[in-house]
Amino acid sequence: MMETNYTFDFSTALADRRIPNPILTASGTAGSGKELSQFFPLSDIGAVVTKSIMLKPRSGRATPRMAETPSGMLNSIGLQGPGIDIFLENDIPWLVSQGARIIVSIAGETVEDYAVLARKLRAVPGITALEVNISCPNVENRGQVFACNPTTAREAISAVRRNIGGELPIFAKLSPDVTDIVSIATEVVDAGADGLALINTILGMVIDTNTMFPRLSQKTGGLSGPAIRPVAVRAIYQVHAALPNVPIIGMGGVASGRDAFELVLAGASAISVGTATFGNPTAAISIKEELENILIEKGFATFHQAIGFAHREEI
Amino acid sequence: MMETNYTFDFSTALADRRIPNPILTASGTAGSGKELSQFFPLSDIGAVVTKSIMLKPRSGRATPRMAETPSGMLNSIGLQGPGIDIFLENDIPWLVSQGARIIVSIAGETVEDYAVLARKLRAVPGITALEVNISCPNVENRGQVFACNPTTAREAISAVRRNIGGELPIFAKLSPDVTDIVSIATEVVDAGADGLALINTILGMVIDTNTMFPRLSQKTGGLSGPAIRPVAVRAIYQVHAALPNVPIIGMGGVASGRDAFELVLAGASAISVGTATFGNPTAAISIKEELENILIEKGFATFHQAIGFAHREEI
Amino acid sequence: MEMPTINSRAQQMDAEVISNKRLGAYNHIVLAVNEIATYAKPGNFVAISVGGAGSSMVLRRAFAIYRAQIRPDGQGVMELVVAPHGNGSKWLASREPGESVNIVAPLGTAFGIPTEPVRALLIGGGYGSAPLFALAENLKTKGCRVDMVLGASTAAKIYAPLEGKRSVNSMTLTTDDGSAGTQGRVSDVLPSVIEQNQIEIIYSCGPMAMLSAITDIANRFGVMHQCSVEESMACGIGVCMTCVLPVEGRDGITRMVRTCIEGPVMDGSKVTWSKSREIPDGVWGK
Amino acid sequence: MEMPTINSRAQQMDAEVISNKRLGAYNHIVLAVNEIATYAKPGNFVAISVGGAGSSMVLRRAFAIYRAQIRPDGQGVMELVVAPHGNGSKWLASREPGESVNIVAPLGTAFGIPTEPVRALLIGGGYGSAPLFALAENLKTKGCRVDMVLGASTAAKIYAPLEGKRSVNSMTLTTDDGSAGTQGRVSDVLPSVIEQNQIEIIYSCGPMAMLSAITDIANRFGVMHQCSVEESMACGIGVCMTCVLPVEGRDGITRMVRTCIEGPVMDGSKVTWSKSREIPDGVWGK
Ligand SMILES: Cc1cc2nc3c(=O)[nH]c(=O)nc-3n(C[C@H](O)[C@H](O)[C@H](O)COP(=O)(O)OP(=O)(O)OC[C@H]3O[C@@H](n4cnc5c(N)ncnc54)[C@H](O)[C@@H]3O)c2cc1C
Ligand SMILES: Cc1cc2nc3c(=O)[nH]c(=O)nc-3n(C[C@H](O)[C@H](O)[C@H](O)COP(=O)(O)OP(=O)(O)OC[C@H]3O[C@@H](n4cnc5c(N)ncnc54)[C@H](O)[C@@H]3O)c2cc1C
Ligand SMILES: Cc1cc2nc3c(=O)[nH]c(=O)nc-3n(C[C@H](O)[C@H](O)[C@H](O)COP(=O)(O)O)c2cc1C
Ligand SMILES: Cc1cc2nc3c(=O)[nH]c(=O)nc-3n(C[C@H](O)[C@H](O)[C@H](O)COP(=O)(O)O)c2cc1C
Ligand code: FES
Ligand code: FES
Repeated sequence: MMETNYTFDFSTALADRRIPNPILTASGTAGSGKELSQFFPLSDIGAVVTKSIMLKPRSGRATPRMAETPSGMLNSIGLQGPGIDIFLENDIPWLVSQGARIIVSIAGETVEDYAVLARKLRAVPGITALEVNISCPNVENRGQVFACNPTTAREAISAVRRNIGGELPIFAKLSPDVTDIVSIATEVVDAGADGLALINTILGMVIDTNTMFPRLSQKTGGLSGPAIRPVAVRAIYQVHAALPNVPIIGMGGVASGRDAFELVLAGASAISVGTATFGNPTAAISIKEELENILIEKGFATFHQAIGFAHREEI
Repeated sequence: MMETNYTFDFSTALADRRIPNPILTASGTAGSGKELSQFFPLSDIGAVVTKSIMLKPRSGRATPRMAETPSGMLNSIGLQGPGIDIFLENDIPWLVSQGARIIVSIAGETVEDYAVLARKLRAVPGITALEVNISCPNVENRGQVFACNPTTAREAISAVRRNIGGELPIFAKLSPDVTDIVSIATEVVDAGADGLALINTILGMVIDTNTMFPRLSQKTGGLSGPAIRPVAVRAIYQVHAALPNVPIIGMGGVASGRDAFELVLAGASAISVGTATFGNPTAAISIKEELENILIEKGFATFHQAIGFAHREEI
Repeated sequence: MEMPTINSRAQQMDAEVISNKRLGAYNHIVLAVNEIATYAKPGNFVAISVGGAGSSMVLRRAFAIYRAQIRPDGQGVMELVVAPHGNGSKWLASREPGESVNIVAPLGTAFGIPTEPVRALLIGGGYGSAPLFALAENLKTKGCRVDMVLGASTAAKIYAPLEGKRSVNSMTLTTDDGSAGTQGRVSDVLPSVIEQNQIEIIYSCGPMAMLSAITDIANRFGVMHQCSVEESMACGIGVCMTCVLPVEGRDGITRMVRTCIEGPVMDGSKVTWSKSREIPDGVWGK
Repeated sequence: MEMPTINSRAQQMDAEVISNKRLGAYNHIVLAVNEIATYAKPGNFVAISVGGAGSSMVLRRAFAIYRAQIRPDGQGVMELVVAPHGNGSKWLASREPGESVNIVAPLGTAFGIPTEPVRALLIGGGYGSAPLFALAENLKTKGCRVDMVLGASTAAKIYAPLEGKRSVNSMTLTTDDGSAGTQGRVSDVLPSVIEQNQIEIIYSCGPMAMLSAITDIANRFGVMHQCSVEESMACGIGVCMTCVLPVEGRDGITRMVRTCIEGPVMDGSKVTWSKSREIPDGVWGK
């Protein structure tokens, strides 16, 4: 490692908000924050991204909800959660009390859901940004996922934009299960998203060869973990190439500082850590430390310089 | 394992053709066949699927052409090959001389390419079926992949159907990189495909954290190997549910008899082995043997009974 | 939801394998640990990384803590009973002494110990007996009478070490194939054992179907039933929501509750032992 | 394309590690093999599965065969020199004697041995020296004069065992940092070594940039040059097309040729040592 006598600037910007470092939890993989706080202070990472919260309490799906796969896993939680009201009453104040920066992830079943969620959140203090999970089935459109169709993706994001006011930056979280992710990204940015979160899980299935039925109760589930990292890198690279000024929260299979660095080089302004936390409760902290060391070793003076660095001209 | 005193019927049907067992090579992963024949007699497996052959000789892409990924790999070969004429002169007669059953994979850059390839193949003796790889960039349509668009997918398959005559069964090989694979499958079957081959590789990227550039010369490449098996199982399951009478050649991350069985339960009538061969030259043979043992152990009397077995009603 | 203080003693550490011995169908593994040995209570579990560097297995495996203590020489030890089942547990069962494994422990809830001496019945299925021996010792210390019923498919799958047998007043075995004890299931012998010994509380650990059957019998006899459940767990620390069961709360509402953090030890009578693969009607948020 | 008879002796087998010793920056590993030891020729390589069961690494790793022979006791042995580099080679370098690894060998082309005694220069970069010592012995048997130049970034990365030094007439070392031999690169000392020893043929093995530089010098002096190249290989047996280089065939046409099966040993003058990341103009099928 090189000796450095300057102070490395590890902070990053999520639209107009600055956070001290770029490592976040991935939505749905950090519980309410309390569980993880047994292992490290939540204020040590850039921000906690909450699990996607919906309007009403949700039981989620029946078990089995998960299956391990080669270098990954499937999950089918079905957005279990207490609903926005209890969430605002309990979870947010507790996270604020911990000094954590908070990115609230929201999910809806209808465009109106997104609008109402945004209104409920607009005046809440202590929130850094919204992540809008549009990888959910749209009950008004044959259950097709909002993020899989440019029109419904746009509608969900516009609803949030209109109702949140000019205050909170909003990040649209996209599904990789589309023919052309750049066109969806362009559409939601045009609809008012300040940034993007890439990628959500990939639709997959495991069949239990003992029972000879699909393993998960809902048959399909979302594939996450290192197995999908090449897809995440590709999606981030493509979208950053098309929309170089739009900040991206990158995620998908990041389990080490090296992996985080790969997504940053592709164009991510921040990195969410999901599945890796299941294998290692302090994954986010070690990833943060390893990433900082790599960046310093490579001679970057600021984290910002590394964002999208793989897009430079080859000489 | 149960004692069996009946003869297990391991044969399978690819449309109107019957092959003695359901294990095939995956296109592009068995060289010309000669290389693999150093390790086992090619006639021992159901059929050899040739690498996708094009009209003209192709140099393929520059190196690096591959990167290992967690439980998988990326490749970007770019369909290197000698072109259909040399292929028909050299490769086919040699495969025939080995007693191998042959499925010829073809790929084109234009709809007309597919038509010409089909005409060149229609009278060639010794071929069991065609696999039509439509996961290639369409030079007439901004390089968009044929299989990513229902219209271009249909055009390519119709061109083959019209020009091949009624003789050879044709299997359309689809890309998983689409929003709705069932609609593409339905389209190509409607256009005359007798069966489907699922799945081709998933678009991915690896960035070399030393050079800080994409590892592959063409930046993106196709992800294969066990990492993508859950995606293959899901695609096969979805398509088999929608089109239960259309035979599917299943592939994607099959490395053991258990894995092959998983794809069969999802709905595959035959299984292609690709990346696993790179790690183990005799993978196809051990997969074949393991699959047969599993099927007998589970009490199936014929391979046919197991196809799509995971779709039965739960009781 | 309350603030989970439950895993506040949990630590992540590399633990050296001190010994690993085959016992019937299981491996008895002893790990060298630090002071967490004093925090672990019967019922807690440990989550272990499997496969080593470069493994394709990304999730930890959960194992009940069979026993944990500080040895006279000051060394903390944690003992497990591992059934080599799939790739992860097979990997663990093949670790040689001197190798290390990464653990997170102690996790989850523990069996509740009554303040008064009571007549307790401990029921284990297969390796489910593992946490019951340390529990038996604790109960003995409190002056309880402890009876035990262990069941498995076959004799080799009954885990009942000699010293364990010493700490119980009676031990009844059942096997499906009759190779040890009574032929049949644990639930077959249960009514008579409960009646004979005037059981006041049941502690159980084993397959879910067994726990469900025990709950029915316990309810019938009006006996309390603490059971340690075993749902597939991705994280083991309460952050992923994969390990849930429908459980009735103090407010009478049934919720999908995480068995890793509000379990594995739960009040059997509060669990809706419904068919898997569906959310029972009436669950909060259905 | 000719029928590749090249791998006809190749076998896949589990090979026990007989010994594994650290030597400078490398590990010298001896594997117990069967009769393939008699088929392996200098230049051939072995493809090894890494990571064990449940590994996330799906591809084999290629290593030059340093030496292969049947010992007096009848045991076939194959020796490798392994640089612990990434996860796969580190895994291999940490195998203990008694463990087994799965190998496919011998693979690829071998160095061509002249029928007449000639003056040969053997050039190795880093672990690229590995296959050259067995080659030197073969050449000696044919009555050749054998000079050797080995280069590396630093002394610890020069692999030159004592018994190897005995089989050459002269040995010149270069290191980038001057910690052994001449400071500089192999190509710096080459012209004088070629002239002094009136070299007629060069054999080389090492990084691609070194091979490219040697080719230029060999061409300048009109000396034959057989080099062993090192492209990333997914399969090692000619089925995947990942390992190609632009190479001119006997018909004068340059094609993208698989270095695993039509190499790794190739005629240096026929390789287009172009910039990577592009297909040179004029390549067949461009
Ligand atoms: C609280 C708890 C305590 C346990 N205590 C013990 C014990 O003391 N001794 C023992 O041998 N086993 C115990 N188990 C079961 C043990 O966790 C599984 O046998 C093990 O996870 C199987 O992993 P595998 O890689 O061998 O199997 P695989 O089938 O390859 O595992 C694939 C995935 O499924 C999960 N899984 C598979 N089987 C089970 C199962 N029975 N329960 C939960 N998850 C499963 C794995 O964790 C993994 O994520 C316990 C499980 C839980 C939840
Ligand atoms: C014909 C041939 C002979 C070789 N002989 C030797 C030898 O004698 N001693 C030795 O130490 N090494 C040798 N190598 C290089 C050796 O194969 C690589 O160092 C090794 O594959 C790196 O694997 P890894 O998992 O440690 O690294 P990683 O970087 O994790 O590997 C990732 C992927 O890239 C490939 N790769 C990485 N580096 C190389 C490389 N330098 N060459 C080819 N593929 C690479 C790997 O095979 C793997 O598929 C040889 C390579 C070839 C092609
Ligand atoms: C158990 C689990 C639950 C998840 N829940 C959510 C969620 O509520 N909202 C959301 O936007 N993404 C959710 N995700 C997706 C992750 O946030 C992330 O996009 C994905 O897992 C890829 O990152 P990883 O490979 O680091 O896990 C969930 C993922 C997992 C594994
Ligand atoms: C090196 C390589 C080359 C391939 N070439 C082709 C090809 O020419 N035509 C084709 O249809 N598919 C090609 N494929 C895709 C495979 O046929 C298969 O669909 C895919 O790899 C998934 O299967 P696997 O995981 O078993 O490898 C190629 C895959 C690899 C890894
Ligand atoms: S296993 Fe993750 S919440 Fe219980
Ligand atoms: S490495 Fe596969 S063809 Fe050479």
